[in-house]
Amino acid sequence: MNRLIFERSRTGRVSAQLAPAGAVVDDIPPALLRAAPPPLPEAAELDVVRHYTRLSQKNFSIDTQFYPLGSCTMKYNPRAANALAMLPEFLAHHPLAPEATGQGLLACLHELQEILCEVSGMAGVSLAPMAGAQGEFAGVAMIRAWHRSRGDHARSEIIVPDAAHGTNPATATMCGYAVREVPTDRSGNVDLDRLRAAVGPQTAGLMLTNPSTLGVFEQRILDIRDIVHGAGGLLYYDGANLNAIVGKVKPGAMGFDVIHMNLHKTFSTPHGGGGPGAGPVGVAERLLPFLPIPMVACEAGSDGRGTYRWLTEADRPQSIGRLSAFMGNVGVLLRAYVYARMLGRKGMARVAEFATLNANYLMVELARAGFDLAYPARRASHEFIVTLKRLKDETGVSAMDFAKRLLDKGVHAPTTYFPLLVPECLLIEPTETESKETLDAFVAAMKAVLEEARTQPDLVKSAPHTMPVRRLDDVRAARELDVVWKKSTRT
Amino acid sequence: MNRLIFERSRTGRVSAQLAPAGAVVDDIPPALLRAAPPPLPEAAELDVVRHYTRLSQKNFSIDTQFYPLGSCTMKYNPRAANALAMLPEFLAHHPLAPEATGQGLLACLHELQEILCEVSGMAGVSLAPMAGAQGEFAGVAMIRAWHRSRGDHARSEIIVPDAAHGTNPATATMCGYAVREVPTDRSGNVDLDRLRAAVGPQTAGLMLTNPSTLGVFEQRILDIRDIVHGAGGLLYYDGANLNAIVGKVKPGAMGFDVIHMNLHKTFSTPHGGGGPGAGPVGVAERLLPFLPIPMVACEAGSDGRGTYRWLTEADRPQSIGRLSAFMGNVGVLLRAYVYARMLGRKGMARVAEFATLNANYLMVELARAGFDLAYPARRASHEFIVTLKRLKDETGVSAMDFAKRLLDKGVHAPTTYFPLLVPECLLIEPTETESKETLDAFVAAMKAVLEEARTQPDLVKSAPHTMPVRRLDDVRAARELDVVWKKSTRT
Amino acid sequence: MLDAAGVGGIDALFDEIPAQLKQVRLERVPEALNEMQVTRLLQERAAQDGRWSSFIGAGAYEHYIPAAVWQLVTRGEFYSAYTPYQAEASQGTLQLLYEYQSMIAGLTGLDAANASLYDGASALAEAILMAVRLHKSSRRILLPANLHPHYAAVARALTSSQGVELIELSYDSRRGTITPDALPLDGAAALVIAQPNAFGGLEDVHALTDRAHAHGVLVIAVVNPVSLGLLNAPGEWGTQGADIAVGEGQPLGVPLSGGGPYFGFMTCKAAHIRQMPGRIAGRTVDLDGTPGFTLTLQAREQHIRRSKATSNICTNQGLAVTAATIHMALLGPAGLQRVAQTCHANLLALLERLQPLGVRPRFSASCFHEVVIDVGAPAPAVLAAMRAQGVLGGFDLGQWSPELSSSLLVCVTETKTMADLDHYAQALAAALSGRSSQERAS
Amino acid sequence: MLDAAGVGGIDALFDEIPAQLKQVRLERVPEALNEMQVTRLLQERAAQDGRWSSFIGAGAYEHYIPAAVWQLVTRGEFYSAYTPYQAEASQGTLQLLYEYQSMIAGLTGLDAANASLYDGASALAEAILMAVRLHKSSRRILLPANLHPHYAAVARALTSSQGVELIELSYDSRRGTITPDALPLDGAAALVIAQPNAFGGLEDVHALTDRAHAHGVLVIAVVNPVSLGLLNAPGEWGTQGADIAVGEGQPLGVPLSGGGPYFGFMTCKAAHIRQMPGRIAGRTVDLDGTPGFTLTLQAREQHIRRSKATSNICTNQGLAVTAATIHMALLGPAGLQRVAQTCHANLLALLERLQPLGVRPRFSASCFHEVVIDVGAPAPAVLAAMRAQGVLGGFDLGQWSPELSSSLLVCVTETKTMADLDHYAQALAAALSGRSSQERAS
Ligand SMILES: Cc1ncc(COP(=O)(O)O)c(C=O)c1O
Ligand SMILES: Cc1ncc(COP(=O)(O)O)c(C=O)c1O
Repeated sequence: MNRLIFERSRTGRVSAQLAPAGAVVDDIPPALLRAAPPPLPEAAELDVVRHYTRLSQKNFSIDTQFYPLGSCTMKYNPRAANALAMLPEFLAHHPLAPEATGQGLLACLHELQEILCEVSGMAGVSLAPMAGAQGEFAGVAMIRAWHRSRGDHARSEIIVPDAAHGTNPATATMCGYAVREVPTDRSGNVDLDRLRAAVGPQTAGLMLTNPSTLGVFEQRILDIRDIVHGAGGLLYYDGANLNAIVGKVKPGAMGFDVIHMNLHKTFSTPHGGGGPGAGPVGVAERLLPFLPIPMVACEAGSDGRGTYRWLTEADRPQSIGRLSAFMGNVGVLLRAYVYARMLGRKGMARVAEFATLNANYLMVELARAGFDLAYPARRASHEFIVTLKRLKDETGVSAMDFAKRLLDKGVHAPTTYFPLLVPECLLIEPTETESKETLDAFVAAMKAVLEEARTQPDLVKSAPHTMPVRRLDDVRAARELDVVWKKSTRT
Repeated sequence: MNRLIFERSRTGRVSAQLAPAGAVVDDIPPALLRAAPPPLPEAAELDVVRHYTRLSQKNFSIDTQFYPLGSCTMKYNPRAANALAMLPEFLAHHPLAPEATGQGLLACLHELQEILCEVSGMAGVSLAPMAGAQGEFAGVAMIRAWHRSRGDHARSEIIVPDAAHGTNPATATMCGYAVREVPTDRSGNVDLDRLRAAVGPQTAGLMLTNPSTLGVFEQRILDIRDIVHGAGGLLYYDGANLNAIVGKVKPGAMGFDVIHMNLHKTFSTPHGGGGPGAGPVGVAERLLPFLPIPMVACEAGSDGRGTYRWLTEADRPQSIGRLSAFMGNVGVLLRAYVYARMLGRKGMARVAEFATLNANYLMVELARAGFDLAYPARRASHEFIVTLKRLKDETGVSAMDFAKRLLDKGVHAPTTYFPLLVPECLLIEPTETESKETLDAFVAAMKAVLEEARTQPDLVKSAPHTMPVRRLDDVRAARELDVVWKKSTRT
Repeated sequence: MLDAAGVGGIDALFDEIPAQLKQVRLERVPEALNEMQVTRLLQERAAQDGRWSSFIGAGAYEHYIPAAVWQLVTRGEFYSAYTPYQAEASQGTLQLLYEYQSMIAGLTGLDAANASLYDGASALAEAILMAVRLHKSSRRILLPANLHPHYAAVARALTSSQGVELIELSYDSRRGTITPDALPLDGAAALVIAQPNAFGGLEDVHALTDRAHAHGVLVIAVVNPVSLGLLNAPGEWGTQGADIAVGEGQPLGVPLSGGGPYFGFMTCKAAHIRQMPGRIAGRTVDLDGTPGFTLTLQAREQHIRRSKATSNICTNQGLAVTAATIHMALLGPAGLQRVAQTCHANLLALLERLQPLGVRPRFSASCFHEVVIDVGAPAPAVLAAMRAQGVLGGFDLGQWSPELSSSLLVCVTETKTMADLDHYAQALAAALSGRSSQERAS
Repeated sequence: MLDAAGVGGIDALFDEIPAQLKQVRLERVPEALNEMQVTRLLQERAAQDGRWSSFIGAGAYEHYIPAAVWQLVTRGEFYSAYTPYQAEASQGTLQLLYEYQSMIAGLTGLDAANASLYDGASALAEAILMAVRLHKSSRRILLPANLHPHYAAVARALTSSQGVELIELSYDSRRGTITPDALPLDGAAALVIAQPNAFGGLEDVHALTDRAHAHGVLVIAVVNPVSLGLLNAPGEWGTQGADIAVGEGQPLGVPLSGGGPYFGFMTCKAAHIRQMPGRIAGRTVDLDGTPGFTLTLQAREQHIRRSKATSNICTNQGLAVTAATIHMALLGPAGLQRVAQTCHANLLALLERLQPLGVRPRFSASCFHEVVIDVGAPAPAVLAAMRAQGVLGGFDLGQWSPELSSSLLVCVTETKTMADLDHYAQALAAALSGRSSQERAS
């Protein structure tokens, strides 16, 4: 562990050049003033720069490693997108500044709305949600609002497949729904009989991602649509996997009524060590009035050019409302806009093609190298699942052990233990920005660990060995909670 | 070794988003067109970003390590200076654009000229030289021009102390002078008797840095001045160590006629892994006409405000001329300007005070830890010398070995084997931006290596052990020259 | 690769997709631009928006951000990393998060913090849901009417499906603050206190907190983190301190950027941590006993607890938190204090310049760096006239409430020089005398 | 620390300095600004200088630089490292330099490269000194009159003290190029050939090179690296190729930045490497036989050879080289080719637009991306009128030579759109018809 910035702190040390001179404050009631300065670290600029530069070097990242984290779409984040979203005028633009001073910015956002409408095949898009999960919230809240607007108060359940991402059931709960799970059949599709049995007048909707988190395309999607719509429910599309089909198939065409899109996945905005993302929602015609605000409208101006303005409560009285104080994650939206403009019409389909090609190539190569596929009879979408159940049974080496050992080989581990229904699973998503050489190197690393698991299982079980720390004790972390540094106990 | 970018190259791979479409060229004589595309690597943007990000992580740097490289002044480079020198308008400014479109930039340069005049105590400054060595060239060329302007063609020698930096004698040669070396006395000062014996009608001048590269202040500087001036020579100040005295003593007051200033040292512009720097020259009154062009002049404009313009040959017919196609390293000059403005009048002296304090503290602590000082009776300036001669004799561990082992301790090595006259020397310059904790950690590292040298000398002699490579074979590098990758021999 | 993947062509990769779905046209997506072209486009749009001397605050604040902050934040290792699920390969992000939690907990005077929520408004909504979980028997929340209306709107949107009842507390029309007496505390789960409130005014947080606690009501503090350089921390409010503190993290090193990405912070008393939503980094040890960091208490989160999670949040605002952490480390206690003091002093200096114009604060409570002024004329016209002089003169409060239609909410931070304040006063004077608009017409 | 250092106060640290020297006043140094203040100052100055549609080249060229380049270059590990003297702790910089040398050698078609010189002009001066060292018996150098005059001036300033004789070769007044016949080659050490020359024109490099070699004269090529995406490499000139190639590296990813920092590149035939000035990175192996990089042939350099060194250069232009390396890696062969083609095509497209105005190239030789046009009126007035329309219309060649006082040197790179070219043509048309200046006066 690098020392904490607090442990580098020395009383009275300041980055002298940074702060203004300060002033005496004597007009505020003393009872409201803090007695002692806030307990922040005291450090010089060099200390801070060195500390965080060195900390950063302890991270794996796309810019330094292959990062085939399934469902997370760790593809290259174009540097131009960052540079352009950080143009000084955009950075200085206040969210409540008059619209006349933000026409350039609003034009970008409006065009992004249009682009997202087009690729999703929906009738309207709101950019407001700040991540996928908030997009899900907005989507399910719109489903709820729609049922209610029709006087249908009986619908109390949201159906989710057992392969679903955790945000789906969590979102349903936040929207006041009970969650009903439907299982997956042996080929990786939703079990249609069980789905038929599950729907009814209590069904508000179904949340689905297609291709699913099992890395396969839900082949009977039109049957699913018919079943759910037939029962009076709506169809929600979790767009986390949109990159697998962008430019190839539109969720709108599959019959979905609502969709969220993770721009930090399909549109390649950076994950930033945990965020920010953006989760715009798109809807079919009938849900348009409920879209969250603000949205951007383009109106013909007096000079013939478009004038852009925010749409708020007043314009959209049926909206499910506001999800953030201002306008979602504008800077992320700008990055996505730049990315979309650089891809262009043809590039969109290339994303899906190369992502799918890379995944299928890798799947075949890994199968050839002796790995068990969860769905060997299926085409991979942009990702696929390897199950290490047999290896675990034979050697005791778990998917977790295997993942940790991959870190030692200089690649980030795939997603482990998700989806929950596949035992000892590795969900592998190479993304379209990685080259064949990188994929081949990954196959070699996977093979090497497989060999080690068979010949020196303890080496793998005690991995990683070359990281800044060895395997961390998660149980202790939760039991002896230490989430905030305290001066008294730790200096 | 990371693979070379050429080894990552794959035929036909491009960063698709980067280049324009291209065009057919049919109006240039085919004989002048290249037959095959240039042999650059073919890589995607991700490949390039990942490659150079990872390469960068293999460097020691101020932002990651303590870097006490004597004579090099590896102090913190304020990030604001970088950000402001890279403001888009400055970056886009063409050097031959009309002066009216560059008044903001020229104002900064003009003020920098003024600031450098003031801190050096000289009558005029030209910002043209692009590094210290070019500043030296300009300085000695001015000395030569001055003698010639007076019809004195007999002066054929430049005197340099044996402690001088290699650029001093090399510069004298480039200016057509023979070099005469004078020795250092036992206390680290120039040997005055030998200097008296060396000067004569053949003496064009003396090049000196004060404090010298031995880390001590040349106490009898006024005697030196009298001897050299008495013989008709001029006095050149190598400003590499100006940070030791900035705001405390002015070279002009010491009697120097010419000075160069390494802005990449005293004014904290980044070293960039080898440059760029900037080496402005300042001169006393009598050398003013000879300053290199371009310089910036400020003339009262019609509106009362100053108007800035470049001075060229036409304005300065006696100038030694042009040293670069345009205006030296403007971006570096801007960084230095920002730094100078943030330091301000009072901050200048603080640089010298803290740099000197840090050096003296470290010197005393290392002496206490058992290290031999080259000049134990002297006050350290901003740097000082430890000699490992005794250790070498006792254990066989050389200064080079010692330096390599320090790398393993996470600190960059001090300058080794310079100045040449001190055997097994380590020239240590902590700089003013490092904290006491960092200095103490360095003392601990030095002690640890000393202990290792005594108890496990082979460990030290075979160091480093934790770098990306072990000790490199310099002899082979020079004997079996491999300075350019060739496809045929290396794929 | 196609060969190796066992397909004859790219199309075969999509052969499991029903053919009738594959008719895709993307007419509304423009043709590709190369990087140079898109750069030119965006630069032109940015230039079109221009730069202004802005005095708008209202929940998002212009502060000076040291150059080092974003140069570090955009290092690839921070910028392009994922959520630190593989802890051993993410110690950089994890240690930073732990440091962030420590700083923000220290700043708010509370015991525990999460690693961020989406923004200040959604953080308040999450705090309300958390309070309801903690209280168990009541779902009634008291929201002051002088809370930022967007915060109230977000709280409504995010909590309404769960049967939470939001009760509005009116404010004193003279002071602009909430009066501690006569609050409908009985049977409430939590009282929300905004300090400063949406008018920039300072509430009597001690009395409010103590009253609430006397009725068994939890206190949720909504605070501006920069103001905490000067004002006392929620953990010090009243005798026991607030129970949960939330707020908008943007003022801590995050650019205005048209409204986001910002981040919401949340801190709480130690006892409440298991009801906190969002990610939390914790310190632990590795197999050798070496300290290290990992995400902890994940059993609260959606990827483990699914429909029973404390929230559905997954991706948070990590990179903005990275900026805030570095920003706070650079400023340090003295720096944050001096920024807060300067903001306040600059606000007073502006008010002094407005006095000769007869323009005064609308409310009598002390302010931090934002104040409501009454310009005695319709705000939109006044603001438009000031804009013609390059000044964004404040936020038109008529947008929030008709009775404030001649009121501006004006914010002054440390970024403003005395010359800027003079310019503001001149622009306002001209706007009020109608001169400026005449000049424009001529 | 003062105690530990054994002094009573700061002043004691300076007690070896003669007292009479220590009276220091720094009146002309302004008081300190904090970072926010200096940022404001520089932003205002930058804004004052503005942005222009510039068609000035003349040795420094506007090209699009991918955003990735400088985001990587300014990483602290590159930005704040020193010259890689401790090779084991500098493998990042050293490998990059080795890659740079390989790229630039490949681009120029020669065998060896150094790790940079200060700029193109000083690189030419160093090449001249190198040629003189190589030739041994002659110190006479042939410099074409259509070489950039600043290059000639720098060559003069840097080589004159060493008795180098620079002979000017006139150019053909119709073609603007050097005629291979009748060059005073006898007894010369080297012939300098600029391709393109300072008028943007293309020389008959093959004939020139072969003639020189036939007389035992070395050939020094001065080339624009971007043009080498299209033109043949110096190593391919004539039957044997040029001996040394130098040039301005700026067009390879380095911003114009008012004139610097740029970098000079130098490549040469293998046989000449030991006379090359500047640093050179080489590949070698470590104790285990693992490949690695180190500075090599240091015995040529001042820190070892001192007064006998090949040059006094020490600090070079490392960071600019870092940018160029990443830039070249991003562009790749196809990218560089396409940039060069687009530059050339854009120049032709501009010339086409100028034909209707009666404005034509002054010289008949083919051009790369720069051309001399005759505007039939005093250049300064024409340029001033164009500037009033936001266009920097080119470089006034009257500054270089009186007979070119109605000539502009106009450069068009890939950064210009067809709309930009239209705008140029309109601005020039207006300037020539005098309309624009009248408009300004009204
Ligand atoms: C399938 C799926 N759905 C939803 C989400 C939630 O998106 P976010 O993290 O942006 O909230 C994720 C992201 O991890 C996901 O993979
Ligand atoms: C004492 C001394 N003189 C001169 C120089 C040369 O300066 P530069 O490297 O900027 O050419 C140096 C730099 O290393 C130095 O330390």
